[in-house]
Amino acid sequence: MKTKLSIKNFFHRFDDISYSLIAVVIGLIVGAIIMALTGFDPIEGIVGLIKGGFLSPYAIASTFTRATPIIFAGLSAALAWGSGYSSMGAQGQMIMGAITAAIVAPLIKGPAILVVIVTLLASMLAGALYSLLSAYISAKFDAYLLIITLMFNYVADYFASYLTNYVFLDPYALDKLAIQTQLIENGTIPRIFSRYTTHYGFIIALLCVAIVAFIINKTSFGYKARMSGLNPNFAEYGGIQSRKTMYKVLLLSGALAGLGGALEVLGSKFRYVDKMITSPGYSWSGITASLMSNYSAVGVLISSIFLAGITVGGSSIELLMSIPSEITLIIQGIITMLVTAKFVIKLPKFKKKEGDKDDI
Amino acid sequence: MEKVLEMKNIVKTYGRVVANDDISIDLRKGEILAIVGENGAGKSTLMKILYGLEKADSGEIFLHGKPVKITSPSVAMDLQIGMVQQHFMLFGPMTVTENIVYNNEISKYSFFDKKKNEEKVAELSERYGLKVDPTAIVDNCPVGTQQRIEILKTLYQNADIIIFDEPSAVLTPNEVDDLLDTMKNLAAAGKSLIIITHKLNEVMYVADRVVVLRAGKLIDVVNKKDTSIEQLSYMMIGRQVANLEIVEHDSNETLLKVENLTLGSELGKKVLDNVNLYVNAGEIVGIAGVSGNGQTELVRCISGLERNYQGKVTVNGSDVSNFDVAAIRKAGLSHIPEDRYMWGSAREATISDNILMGEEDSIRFSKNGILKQKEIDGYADKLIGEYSIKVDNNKQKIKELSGGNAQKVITAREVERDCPFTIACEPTRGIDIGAMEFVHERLVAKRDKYGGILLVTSELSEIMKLCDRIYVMYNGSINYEFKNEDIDDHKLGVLMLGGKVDENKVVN
Amino acid sequence: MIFNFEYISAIISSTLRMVSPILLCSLAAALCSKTGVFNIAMEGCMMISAFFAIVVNYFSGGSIILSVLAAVASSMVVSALLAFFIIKLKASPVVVGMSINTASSAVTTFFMYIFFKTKGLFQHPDLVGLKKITPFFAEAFPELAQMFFGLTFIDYLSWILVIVIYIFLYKTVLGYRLRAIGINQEAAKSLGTPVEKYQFITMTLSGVLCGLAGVLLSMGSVTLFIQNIASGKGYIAMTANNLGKSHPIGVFLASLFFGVSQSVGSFLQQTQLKGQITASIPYVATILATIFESIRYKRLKEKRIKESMKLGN
Amino acid sequence: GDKTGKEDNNDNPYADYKVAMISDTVGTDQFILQAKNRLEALAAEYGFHHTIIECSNTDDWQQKSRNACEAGYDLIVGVGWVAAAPLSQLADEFPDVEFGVIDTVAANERIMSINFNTTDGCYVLGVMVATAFPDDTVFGYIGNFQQQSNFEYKYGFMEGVKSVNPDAKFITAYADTYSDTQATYNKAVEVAAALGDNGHFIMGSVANSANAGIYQYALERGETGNKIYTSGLSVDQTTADNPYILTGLTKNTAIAMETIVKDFLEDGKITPGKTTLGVNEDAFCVVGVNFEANYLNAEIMTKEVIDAGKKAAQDLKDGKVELPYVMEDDYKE
Ligand SMILES: Nc1ncnc2c1ncn2[C@@H]1O[C@H](COP(=O)(O)OP(=O)(O)OP(=O)(O)O)[C@@H](O)[C@H]1O
Ligand SMILES: Nc1ncnc2c1ncn2[C@@H]1O[C@H](COP(=O)(O)OP(=O)(O)OP(=O)(O)O)[C@@H](O)[C@H]1O
Ligand SMILES: [Mg+2]
Ligand SMILES: [Mg+2]
Repeated sequence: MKTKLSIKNFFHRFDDISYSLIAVVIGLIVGAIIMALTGFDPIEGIVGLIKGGFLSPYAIASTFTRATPIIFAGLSAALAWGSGYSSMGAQGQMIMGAITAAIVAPLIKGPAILVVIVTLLASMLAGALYSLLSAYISAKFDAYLLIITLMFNYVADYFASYLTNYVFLDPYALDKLAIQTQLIENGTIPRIFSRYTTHYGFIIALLCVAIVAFIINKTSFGYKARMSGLNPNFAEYGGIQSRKTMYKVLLLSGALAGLGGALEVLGSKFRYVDKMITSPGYSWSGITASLMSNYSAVGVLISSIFLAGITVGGSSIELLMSIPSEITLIIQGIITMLVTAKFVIKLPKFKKKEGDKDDI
Repeated sequence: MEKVLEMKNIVKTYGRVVANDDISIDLRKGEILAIVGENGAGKSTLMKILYGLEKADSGEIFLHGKPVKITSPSVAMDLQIGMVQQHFMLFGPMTVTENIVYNNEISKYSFFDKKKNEEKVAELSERYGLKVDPTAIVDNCPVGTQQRIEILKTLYQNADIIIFDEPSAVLTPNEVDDLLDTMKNLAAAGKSLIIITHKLNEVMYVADRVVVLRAGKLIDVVNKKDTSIEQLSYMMIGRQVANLEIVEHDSNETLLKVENLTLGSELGKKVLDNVNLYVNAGEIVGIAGVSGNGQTELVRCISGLERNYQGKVTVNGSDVSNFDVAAIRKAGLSHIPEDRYMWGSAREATISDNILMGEEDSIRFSKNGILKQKEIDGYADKLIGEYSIKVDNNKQKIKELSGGNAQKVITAREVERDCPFTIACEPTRGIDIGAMEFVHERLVAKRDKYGGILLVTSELSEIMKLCDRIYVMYNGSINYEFKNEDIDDHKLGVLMLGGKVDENKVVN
Repeated sequence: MIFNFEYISAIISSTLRMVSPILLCSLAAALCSKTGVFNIAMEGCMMISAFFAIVVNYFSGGSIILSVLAAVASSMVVSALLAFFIIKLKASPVVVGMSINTASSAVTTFFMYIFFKTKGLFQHPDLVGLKKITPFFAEAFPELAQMFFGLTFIDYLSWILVIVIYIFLYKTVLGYRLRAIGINQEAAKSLGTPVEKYQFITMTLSGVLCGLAGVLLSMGSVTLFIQNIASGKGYIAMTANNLGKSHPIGVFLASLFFGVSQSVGSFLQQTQLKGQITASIPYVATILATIFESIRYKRLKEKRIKESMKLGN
Repeated sequence: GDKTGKEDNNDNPYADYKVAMISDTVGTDQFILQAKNRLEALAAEYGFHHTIIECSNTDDWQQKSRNACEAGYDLIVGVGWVAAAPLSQLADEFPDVEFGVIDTVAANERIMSINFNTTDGCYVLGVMVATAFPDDTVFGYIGNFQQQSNFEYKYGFMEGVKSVNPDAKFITAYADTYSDTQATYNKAVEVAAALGDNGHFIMGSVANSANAGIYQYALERGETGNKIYTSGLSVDQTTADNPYILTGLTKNTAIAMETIVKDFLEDGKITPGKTTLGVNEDAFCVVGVNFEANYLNAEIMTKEVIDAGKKAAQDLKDGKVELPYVMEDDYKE
């Protein structure tokens, strides 16, 4: 009986993966059609997209770099959404983490490793507290978390913008560019290979994937969170303290987002630049990645790398073939739409069945 | 007699499950046809096919001798077939009238004509003697009324054939009597009725003929006159139902004590009014009452789901007033909830996960916050085996189980919990006689081990059969307390509807 | 600081102009949620319709009618696509809505580049904007008319639509059927209502509203198309729908509330407060409004419960 | 060898050079377009390979400029404020690639920076406006976001106005956007109302594109007789179609692009260093002063006004007027 079951499970999984793969293929085909219609060579375009995103050490390194903040936003969202709390707050929490890192790192004197650790902890705290604030309002006042976090994202963005423009702006900036904080000299996160941009933040991201996967699947806290997500009534009935669980989940989710924001500062930009979290849409990509993978931590990792890869590939085909890189956002949109619909395989089956039934 | 309906060679499969295997039945004018069978026998499926909610894989339906294709409920309605669903299909925040006239409204320049519609409903209610207030909000109506609304809906649509899927599951005995009489009246008025029910005494009271299904197959169609409850149940489950022996115990250890419990509601009404009760070790105590008289709220207060009450609750010797669920469970309570999907389980979670609920922090199943998955799965398999839950493995999701099997998972989890006191709400709702017997056995076994059980059920026969004592609840307060020896069916029914008992005389 | 009447009128007229697209979109969201579907794709619908309004405006030599039709039609197509995924394919409304929003921004930029060889802004002297209507009482009450300055027929239409949608939902047979679907889809289905068809049509028609909002963005105050023209208004509309509890009147008040708090923010720009702080005022105000609304509701509930404990039955 | 490039590609010494320009999306601001056009013209003239890379967010800047380095481009010119940080980083990593930035100053010593002195130009504009409206006591300013880089504009403008009319007051509004033209339109309505009868000019400083809201309102208001005037940005936006745009400020990014590219073409290397160009170098220009306007609203932009502008520019050049760098919070209006 056991073997039969595992085969069944295998096919179950295979189904999920093949849905995603087919969604990806359809997305690429539609992308190719658009390219063809607008006068670009579709085959060259798609091949270039994949090549530019995945098929060279440089491409992979760039993809990993871009994937790093997305993974954190994705894990943050997977934790929250998987526990039934539809938080859009990753963006605001990442901003809080990032600005905190940019403020704290230059203040600390000491060996770089110490600076990094203290800064990361401070940023996680900032993200966690910001998340807790929205959680508190949502729980205490019975307000829709999705809306509250969305509003808090705007507030965080303006707040960070205020700080960079008036409080922590770079006093030595030659470019009079009052939209960034001081450059961090001591306490940056080094690259893994000096030639490629991928920094140790990516390794931390992988570690966090493992930790989150473990928490969700193997701990009693994860169990409580999952059950709260699947049926909050059931969780309440079973004695899971919903509010406590919610606070814990959203604290953790905020800390992850804060960490992601901090790593973007310490590992990639070395300062906070106004809108550096908002404009690339890391948190949207992260939430998309978590929804695509049904809130599984490992799934977030794979989806994030995929989403980052087609973006990186997009910049590559723009440079090489002058195809506007927006094409990758269109492809991404189509893929994510298809992934949750999961109709790709089922559709023909449905049709067949209906045909059979006509003889009633 | 004229055959109004024939279903011929109906086959319906869900994946590998053959829900209906070549079933043929017919229905005659003015008769009441009962369909009985175990859980998952295929009763609902057959009726859903007739009402156009499901499509058969093969088979034919004839109406008045003519072949018809019923592709959707609206086609069924056009063919004058109506259905009173097992789970009420009502628009809670809307009025009775709006619910009944839906889809066939009287309108003026496509505006909803409130007055005319209400008049029409009032007239219909009058004609069939089904009392409703056309302007009332459905959410505020008692269950019995809600069912009348369901029936009126089918009548409003001019149904000639009316299907009832387990209509009595949620009603009080008196309401059931009313319903069965209504059905007889309707049949007498020329309507043809089909009723699905697990209660064979109802079958014997109301039906003309009985269809018996087992595992998707048609076993037999018999005339009511020629059969008996024993024969029917034998046909249904393929064996005799054992009779339960109940031994009496003496014990003074109080496991549950509720003192002066009062609870208000946002509708500005007291839903619990100074309730006092107790349950001793070795006792099954029943709460009888029409649903909506405070039973649900009482259980919510005791189990800690509702904490804004006044009064005192003691479980297993410790005062747990206004404690949260976890603390009360720790004090020694387990709880089979009223609604198995809303409260009792997570449909998307595995059986293992569902069985773990409430124990995730116990030393047995976790250490330093990390789950002992092997231990959990082992325990789940043990319960699956002991309760003969029909599943492939413990990683199957609850939503893939039939209603009865899902109920068994919950019952197993709560009854087998290592605690002295259990609240059991509707523990056998919608499950077949075989499974029901089994659940009863387990409850009694727990009692025999000096556990205490508070049984809250609208199933009168269940209460009568299992309980040592019975409290009757009416309008938020305890109306009467029966000791085992003086439990009386008729008296109980009257009390449940708010009647008074005066020196063993029942006054309405 | 300035406190003359003209300035106040100017602030009021700005508020009204700003509110209209939000109002139209939140009405669209309200219609959808009343029918039991969650729509967060207003942002995308607005962007697409604003874009096609300009495209057709340009290629038709400035035909307003064709531009508005193109905007409405394109928004309906997007809404229908959304509906197809959510209703027919049972995809997650949040995922599909989000996908449409991101893809719309990309689609408009991409095709702006294809059509006009620019990615940022497209403006052309041949483009014709909506006519700004001078109120009929402008001569009698010029001061009052200032408060309605610069409004187009779509702005006025948006207010009328509040009433029309209210009457439709709460007084007509069709509206009552739609609301019933939102309350209990299964029940409506069992009564033979083609639930999915109704939902599909409602959602597609809600696209008309977002389409009109899009026209306001690209042809209302100023006639041009600019990357990310919706700039978050769709999400504000989603919030307004939530705050207004999907009731047309409530949604109207919530949109107005947002507009007014934004105006308060711009008013406060005249003080020492920095621009970033004043800009965040509407969002903080929305959070506070949500909190107050909830406190009010809770108080009411508690009061009733307390009373019921004292009273008999 | 200007012409050899065209005549014989094989002998063209520039044919192997690859030059990339990187900027925000072209079209969001006119000065990006100017730089792009000049680069294209230079490429056609000298026959080197070139490309234009457009970015819509900060991450794009990092990724796409790095792509260009990896793809073997020899010179990368960043146009816009955002360019300094990412190119500074790359200049350390890619010693074989040359870098230039326009409209900002890069910290990295290897980069050639050409920056604009905006304050001086705005001063000239302020002088002209104050001269044109001698009876006005209040002047308007609409910026995009409240930040130091905008304050430079506002500061120069205010100083210019005050040099003529020391008691002048100012009304400031921020649209909080680069792109929402409805917002700028609304701001124009509000500021115009606040000016009342005491002022007739609003300086438009949101963005070349989003200023459209201000122009539109000035036009509509002009039709009702109650006039309001404004100024353009980035490119000469004066036009007979809208006589209410009196003048404007333009960044001559074309000159900057040409300077960098020509410097590079000489020997394949740029000359690192920082240059600031202003109104007197025809780099940050005032329409009507540095060059003739497309359209002159002669009724207001009289010879006297233009001359006042020219004189102000001369004063700046001669050092008669000096505008020290001031942070926003240190300035008293
Ligand atoms: N939608 C479905 N998908 C898969 N299997 C189904 C579905 N509906 C019914 N079944 C299966 O078909 C069989 C018959 O179900 P049906 O609901 O008709 O039983 P029933 O006789 O009404 O049982 P009950 O007494 O519990 O109501 C069961 O095994 C059930 O699991
Ligand atoms: N996808 C599925 N796979 C397997 N079984 C299913 C599936 N969907 C539903 N079922 C089962 O099929 C049955 C659906 O039939 P129905 O809705 O009549 O419920 P039921 O069995 O009558 O439930 P109850 O016993 O609560 O009345 C349920 O028992 C349900 O558990
Ligand atoms: Mg059934
Ligand atoms: Mg500058």
